[in-house]
Amino acid sequence: MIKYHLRIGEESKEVALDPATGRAGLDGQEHELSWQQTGPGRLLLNLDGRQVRAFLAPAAGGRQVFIEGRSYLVQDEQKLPRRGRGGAGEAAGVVTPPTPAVVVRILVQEGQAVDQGQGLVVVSAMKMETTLCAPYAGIVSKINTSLEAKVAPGEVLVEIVEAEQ
Amino acid sequence: MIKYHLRIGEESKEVALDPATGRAGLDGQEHELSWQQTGPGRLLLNLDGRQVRAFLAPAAGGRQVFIEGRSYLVQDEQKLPRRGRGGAGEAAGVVTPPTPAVVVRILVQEGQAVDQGQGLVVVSAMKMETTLCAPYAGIVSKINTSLEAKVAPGEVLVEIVEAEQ
Amino acid sequence: MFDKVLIANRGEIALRVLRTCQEMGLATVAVYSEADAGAPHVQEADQAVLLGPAEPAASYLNVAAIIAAAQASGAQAIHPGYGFLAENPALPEACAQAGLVFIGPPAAVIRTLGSKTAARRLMQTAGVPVIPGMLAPCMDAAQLAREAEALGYPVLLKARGGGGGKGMRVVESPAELAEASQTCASEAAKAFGDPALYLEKCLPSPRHVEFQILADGQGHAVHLCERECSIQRRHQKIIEETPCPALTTELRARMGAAAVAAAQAAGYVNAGTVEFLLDAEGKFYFLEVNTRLQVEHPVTEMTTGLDLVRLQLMIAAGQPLPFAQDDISPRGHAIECRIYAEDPGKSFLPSPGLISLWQAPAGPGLRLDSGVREGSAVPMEYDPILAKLVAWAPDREQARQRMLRALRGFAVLGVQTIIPFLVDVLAHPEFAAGRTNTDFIARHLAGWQPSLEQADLARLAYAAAELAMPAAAPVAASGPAGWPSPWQSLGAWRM
Amino acid sequence: MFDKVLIANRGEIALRVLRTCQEMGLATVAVYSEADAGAPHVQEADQAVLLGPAEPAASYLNVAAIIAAAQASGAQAIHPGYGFLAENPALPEACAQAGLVFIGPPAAVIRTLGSKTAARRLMQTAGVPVIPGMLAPCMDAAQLAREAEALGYPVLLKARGGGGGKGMRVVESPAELAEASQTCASEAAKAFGDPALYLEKCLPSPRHVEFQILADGQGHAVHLCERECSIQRRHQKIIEETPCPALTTELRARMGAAAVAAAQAAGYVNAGTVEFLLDAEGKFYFLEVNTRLQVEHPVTEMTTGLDLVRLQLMIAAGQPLPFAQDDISPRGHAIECRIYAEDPGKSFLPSPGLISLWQAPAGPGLRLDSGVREGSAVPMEYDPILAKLVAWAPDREQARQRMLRALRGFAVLGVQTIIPFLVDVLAHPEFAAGRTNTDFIARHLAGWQPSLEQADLARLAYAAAELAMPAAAPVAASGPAGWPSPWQSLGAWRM
Repeated sequence: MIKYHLRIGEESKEVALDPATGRAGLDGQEHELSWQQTGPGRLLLNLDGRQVRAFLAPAAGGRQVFIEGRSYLVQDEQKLPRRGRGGAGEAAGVVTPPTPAVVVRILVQEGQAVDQGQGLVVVSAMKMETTLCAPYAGIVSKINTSLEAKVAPGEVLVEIVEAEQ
Repeated sequence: MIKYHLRIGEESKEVALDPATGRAGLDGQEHELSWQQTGPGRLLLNLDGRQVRAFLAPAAGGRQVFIEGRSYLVQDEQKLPRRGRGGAGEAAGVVTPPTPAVVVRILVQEGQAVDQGQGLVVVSAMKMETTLCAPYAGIVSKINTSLEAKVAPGEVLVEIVEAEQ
Repeated sequence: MFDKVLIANRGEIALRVLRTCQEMGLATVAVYSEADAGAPHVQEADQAVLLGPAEPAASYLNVAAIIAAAQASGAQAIHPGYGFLAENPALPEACAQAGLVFIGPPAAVIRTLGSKTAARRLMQTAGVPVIPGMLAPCMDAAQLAREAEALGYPVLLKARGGGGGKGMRVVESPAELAEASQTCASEAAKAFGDPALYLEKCLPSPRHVEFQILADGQGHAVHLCERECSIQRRHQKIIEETPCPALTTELRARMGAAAVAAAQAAGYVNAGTVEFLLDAEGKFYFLEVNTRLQVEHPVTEMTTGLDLVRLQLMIAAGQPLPFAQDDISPRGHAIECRIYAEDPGKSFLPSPGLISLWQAPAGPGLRLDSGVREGSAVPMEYDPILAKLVAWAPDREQARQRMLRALRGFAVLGVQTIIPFLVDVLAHPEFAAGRTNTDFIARHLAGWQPSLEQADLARLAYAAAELAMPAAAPVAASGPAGWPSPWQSLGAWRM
Repeated sequence: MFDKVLIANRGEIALRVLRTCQEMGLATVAVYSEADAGAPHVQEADQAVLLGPAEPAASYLNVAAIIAAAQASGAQAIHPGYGFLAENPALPEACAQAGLVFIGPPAAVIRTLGSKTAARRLMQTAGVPVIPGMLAPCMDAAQLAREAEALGYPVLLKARGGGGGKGMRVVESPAELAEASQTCASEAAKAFGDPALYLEKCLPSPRHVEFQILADGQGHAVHLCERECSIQRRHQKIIEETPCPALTTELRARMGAAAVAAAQAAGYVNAGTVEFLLDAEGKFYFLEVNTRLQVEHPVTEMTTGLDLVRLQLMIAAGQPLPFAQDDISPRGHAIECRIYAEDPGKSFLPSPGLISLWQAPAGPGLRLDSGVREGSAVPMEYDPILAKLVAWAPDREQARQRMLRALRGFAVLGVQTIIPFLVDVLAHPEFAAGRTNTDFIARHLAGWQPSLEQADLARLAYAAAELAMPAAAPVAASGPAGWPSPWQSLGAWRM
């Protein structure tokens, strides 16, 4: 039995799978699982006699899985670095663009006091503008970007020293 | 300049190609050729400014090439064994099925005299029956197959000693 | 209504039936032979049951195995597709015994119409004109020779159990009759389990024009107009279209009425096709009734806007036809090309193998019913049909241009296909003019060899490929690179 | 008629235009930016010309480069597609100067209707009802505030140069007006080169219903019935259908007549769309005219059987409309879903990247207009539309079921798409009932998060994949295995 602790969104579940017999355990239920690779990234599963077509691709810290019109990021808890759980760009308190983008406006200056939720930088991707906001109230300590700069998720564009509450 | 002698059907032509410049020569004409692989077996050619989509797969002694609704077996004369030219299963004077098939009737016996064009063996593939005929008049010296046998191109099913003319 | 359907077929038609079932919320059960493990029609179903070895008799023709698969999977209805058991009354009879719904006509109707000679007698009685010829089969060589003499050569040797062009030969002279009879009887025995033959007069250069019919269990029958299917090689259709360029509104109405009369004379229920030959003077003759969904049904769907499989399922569930004859109004023109794995430069020899490259065309007005994809195996045991490409447009010329564009971009490698041949048929001035007859290929494209139009480009492509993708690299002989072909993954199921 | 057409666009619409050109026997010239080298729309053309760097201003918005590409390649006509320069009079003006045919309306018509306020004045004069609001733009914050107060909140802030939902915001209260104006003006300046704004009354829960119009150079104009486009996120359509479930025959006729009147008032030539808002009482209001082919034109093509691009080309070549209003008779129902590379669980954030897996659905009644394939790059510089999936069926419910089946089998990996969201819209009882309004998403699917319906299956699939395809093997992060991704082959052209 190989055991995986697999996270989707906020929920982790243990999946146990015996590679020799295809016996699988999930949520206290036993299943018969078999599979066949039908192409690159394509698996045909047979779960207790029912066929399921699954499509998989590598993704941040795990695999993106598409099944019957639903798409999930599935991550193995054992393989995740502690900070990275939940995927790139979602670490709380970091001002970083959600997708590759271009900076079109900078709304604050270094040393400026900002409220929680206040707009800091406006970025544009695929013609849509998005305002990156302050995750908490504080003082802008550093601006790491400039107008027209191409930026990517993970890059911290504005650093804020949190105000004491 | 790399030179190829490329056969399609009965006709061989020399193609010269300079990998560094893309300059190509064919039939005494000079061309500008560039190319880009756009997928497995897929090439986008640019010949003197005109784009051409070519699709290629390995095939008997060369490559199968599909361009604009036409499909050819292209063979490099230098790479062809002397006997094999023209593709497998076409060597004159050999009684061999044209495709994988099953033997459904054997029409002759060892030692029997046969005329040129006389039916020897009937094979069936994809529900269609095909009669393999004697390539020349002679005496059946050996029958190498049996009813219901699965046979493939290249297998000599009936051997004939040619009659003296 | 039943809620789970077993599809007793393979390839493109199994997938086509499956899609309508899914849209109707019906669960689907695929069946497959060992040669088809991992085939697309198996993958797309909710459940899949192995029938047996590759040989059709052990798998797709195995009635007992199919009934057992339905029972094991809980399917309440069976769709036979076309070919295999579609016109074999043994399947509906076994269904009835097992309490399963057969999606097709009653066994007795299949049996009567399946005997082509019985059907000819029935139609003659019903006042539908039949082709001059025998009304009963004959296994006696001497009698066949006398009948042929009486009809006058050339005659057409046909199998009583025939259909789909199998077990059929044109016999030009008395000398050929004996050998042709033997070959036909052998093919017929194999294809239909019935070696009996009969003769018809061979009409000079007719058109093959068939009418789609639908009949419900309440006695209503309609026709959905015609399909022109004259472009044939080996007496099998390769291009079909609707409407037929030769029909006037008046002739269409008369032939349609004859088709409905034929259906009603036979007590027909479900979808079927009444085939006619049409001569140059506009006289038409009953040929046979196909008691199943036709390969070429998509052209009718494209012009009428109806889903014939949905209607088959509704009729099988006992529902009445939701429309009357006057509600049928076809629009535009549709052409279908069958994409066969055959070598058109070698007398259409079948070309089984592995599809190493499959680049299908796309765009407005195109429909592709395909049973394969890149990496699929094409087994030698079954019909060489890979897919059907259908082009619809407001008029015939636009549909023809659309089909030509699509075919020229339809790259299939690893097996030979008839695509280069189809291009030449579509581009032929006689086809463009709508002058299509059953001897079209013999008359205009006999001894066809591939055009060398693109040969120099192919040589340049070869040279470029030697540099861009050396033989050792991406494209390997065994299939697309980087992932296992179906051959390699057979048996890869984990238990 | 011209015989070579340059298509000044990219992605699915460039391919769609190209296919009609090919079917009409016209040679095609693609243009592309550095980000699109090797993209499908480039591959399929007879010639291809590099315009410049990825930034739209340097490539697809670069009028001088496009005119130069036409001249260098010998194209005599330019089709603008939608977006980019499609509604910029600078392109037809430059075409006229260069002696090229612009496939679209005259520059003066684009200019008048492109000013949304000028269009509102024109329609009011022509007797077409317009939405209450301003008839001239305004850049003064205080005046905007007064106008908003007079109309009554909520109001809709719109760009004079607007269209496609860009530079548009609902303003609920006076406090939001200043910031919203600034953002809108910035977006408008970027998208249309014109920051001017105006205000309209925000109608409560209207439907967006638009009419396709066609007008030839001889003064004939017809409409091809409506498209219902109420399902929108960020004021941009994601699902469109025809017919609109809310229209009676009588209302359709009145709205169609108003659309034709609007076209004629503007001196319209070629294909265009007159957009209306329709309220719950069946009152309709002019919204704007889109002076181009719409993204959603395929639903009209599916029901009317017409090829709008072919008609655009014919009209541009000076030919008269080949039919009259009475000849138009739509059949059945068509639904389009736009397949955007966006993350619907994160406020529809764009999701550029590399498409590592692309498994498109197929089957009867489906049409897929796609600009990508497996291995394609989705650049961050352009609209995130990947493809448009259209389902046609005899009635709305069958089309809805067909679309649902298709979406559930439409696997796209490597980027996020809105497919899971589209499934939930299509499956929603209010959508099934035809109750679609522009606030549908806000009302029924606000704060949407992915359903966990298949989460356990996804975990089991992950576990199986760890054994069947370990991370190091076939599927690598950089794209499908075994052959270079477009990223890798950029610059791979040999000279």
